[in-house]
Amino acid sequence: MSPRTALLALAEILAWWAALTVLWLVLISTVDTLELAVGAGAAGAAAVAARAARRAVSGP
Amino acid sequence: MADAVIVVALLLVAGSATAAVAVRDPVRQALVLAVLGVALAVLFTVLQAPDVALSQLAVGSVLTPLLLLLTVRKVKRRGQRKGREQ
Amino acid sequence: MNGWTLTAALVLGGGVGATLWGVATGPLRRRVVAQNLSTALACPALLLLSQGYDRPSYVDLALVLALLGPVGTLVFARLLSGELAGDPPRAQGVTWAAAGLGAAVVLALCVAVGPGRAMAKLLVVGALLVGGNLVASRALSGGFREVSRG
Amino acid sequence: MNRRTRLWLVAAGGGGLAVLLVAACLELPAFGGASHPYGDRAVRASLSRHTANTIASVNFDQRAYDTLGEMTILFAAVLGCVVLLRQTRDEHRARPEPEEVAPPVRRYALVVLPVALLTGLYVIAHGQLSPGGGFQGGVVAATALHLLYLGADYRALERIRPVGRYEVGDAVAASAYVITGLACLIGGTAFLANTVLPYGTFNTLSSGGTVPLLNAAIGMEVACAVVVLLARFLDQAVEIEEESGK
Repeated sequence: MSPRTALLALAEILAWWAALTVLWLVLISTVDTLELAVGAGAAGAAAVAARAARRAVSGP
Repeated sequence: MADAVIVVALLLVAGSATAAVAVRDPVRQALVLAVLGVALAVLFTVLQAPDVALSQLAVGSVLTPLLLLLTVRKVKRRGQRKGREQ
Repeated sequence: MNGWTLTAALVLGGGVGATLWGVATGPLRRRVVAQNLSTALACPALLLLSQGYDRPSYVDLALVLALLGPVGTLVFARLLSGELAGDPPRAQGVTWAAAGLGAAVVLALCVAVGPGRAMAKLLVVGALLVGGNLVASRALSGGFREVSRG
Repeated sequence: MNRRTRLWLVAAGGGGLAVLLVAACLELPAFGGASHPYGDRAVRASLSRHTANTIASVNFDQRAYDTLGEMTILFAAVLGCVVLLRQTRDEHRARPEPEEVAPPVRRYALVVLPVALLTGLYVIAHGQLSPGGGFQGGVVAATALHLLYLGADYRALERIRPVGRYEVGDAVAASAYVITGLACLIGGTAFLANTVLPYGTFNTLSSGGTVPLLNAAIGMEVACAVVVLLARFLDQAVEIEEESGK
């Protein structure tokens, strides 16, 4: 994996992660530290899944 | 009058459940079953049981139709194969 | 009983009742459209009930239905593509009507709850609902090319 | 036994059942009354343990042992399914053909997949606070992965779904439930008794003692079980073919 593709992959995952973390903040009713940590973790997992799904459909 | 929405939900469940029994073809039955799932979820909601309604939505909207239609597809493929060989 | 639950009862009785009739009778192309509409109408009803009972956590039900309802229609569109290819469903009018009803309900609820996180959640549900049902309707009318298996 | 006798037998049995049901329904308490002996006690117990969603408290605290049984039923059902729907010696795998999907449908699947997965995780994590819990969230999360089959084709789904790992995950999650129960037995008073962990602040993610942990275990178990179950059904419907001539 060249640095360029690695950077692109990181950018794709980060973009999904940011969007999904915002979605988590919309879904929950009260914000506290633990809630943020769990949300960031769940959004990270979903972001990795989003990239894997995109690659599975349309190639790397 | 206060329970109008409960009566409507009960009637929907009774109607869709009867239709699910009356329809004979499994594919069409799966369609009616999907609507029955939604009606049941609404009934559970109006009876203030949202946890059960959520279970019903999760299972009834995708999982049950998918399992049924995959089974129908398998059975049909086997039938086609048998038909070709005879 | 307040205006919200009364409207929900009307949507359920009129809308979902009609789709029940559509799904139980007629040709296959009408039945799949009716199945899609049943989730498109039940989801606004659940939102109205959530507001009527004054229970914001009930919005989760509508959220799950807005996500999974169109996916359920995709199941039918995908696995019945062979049967539907010869006789594709045409239901632009009712689909857009249901989408309009969903959007109207979401907007009315947004006005009722006022700006805030709850309103953003309602808008997310509304976007998923309307977008999902339009895509599911598109999938029914020729979203999948007929293949022997796959 | 001829047809006529069988019909009479069914009519007699059905009639008897109907009479008993009607008799039982006449004795039921009226619909929507104000007296809820079980509900009042369940709510009191759940509030004393800082669990906002009483249903989660009933499922994972007051009657956690029942839930262990239900989880075992699902586990056994999926195990039986895996054994029954395996590829037998007279069957072979045909490569699934790619499917042509309309671009809007494919884009929808790719966007909704992570959103549905996140919603599933949200429902699992907030099981003790709002409606939902491990079972509902697990099913939603597992369904999310199958959007790849619906919006693309089976080969795309197979690329992101190593079934073996989900089988391991299923077993690990089931054991995690039992291990939590044993930890309660060792550190507290009884098997699955919610007395080990602090109950936390009411209506936050960490409230309810062991309820969130058991919820997470059930969520993982159900998600993995549904994925494995659907994998067996999809294999049979899409890939596995009987050898010709059999």
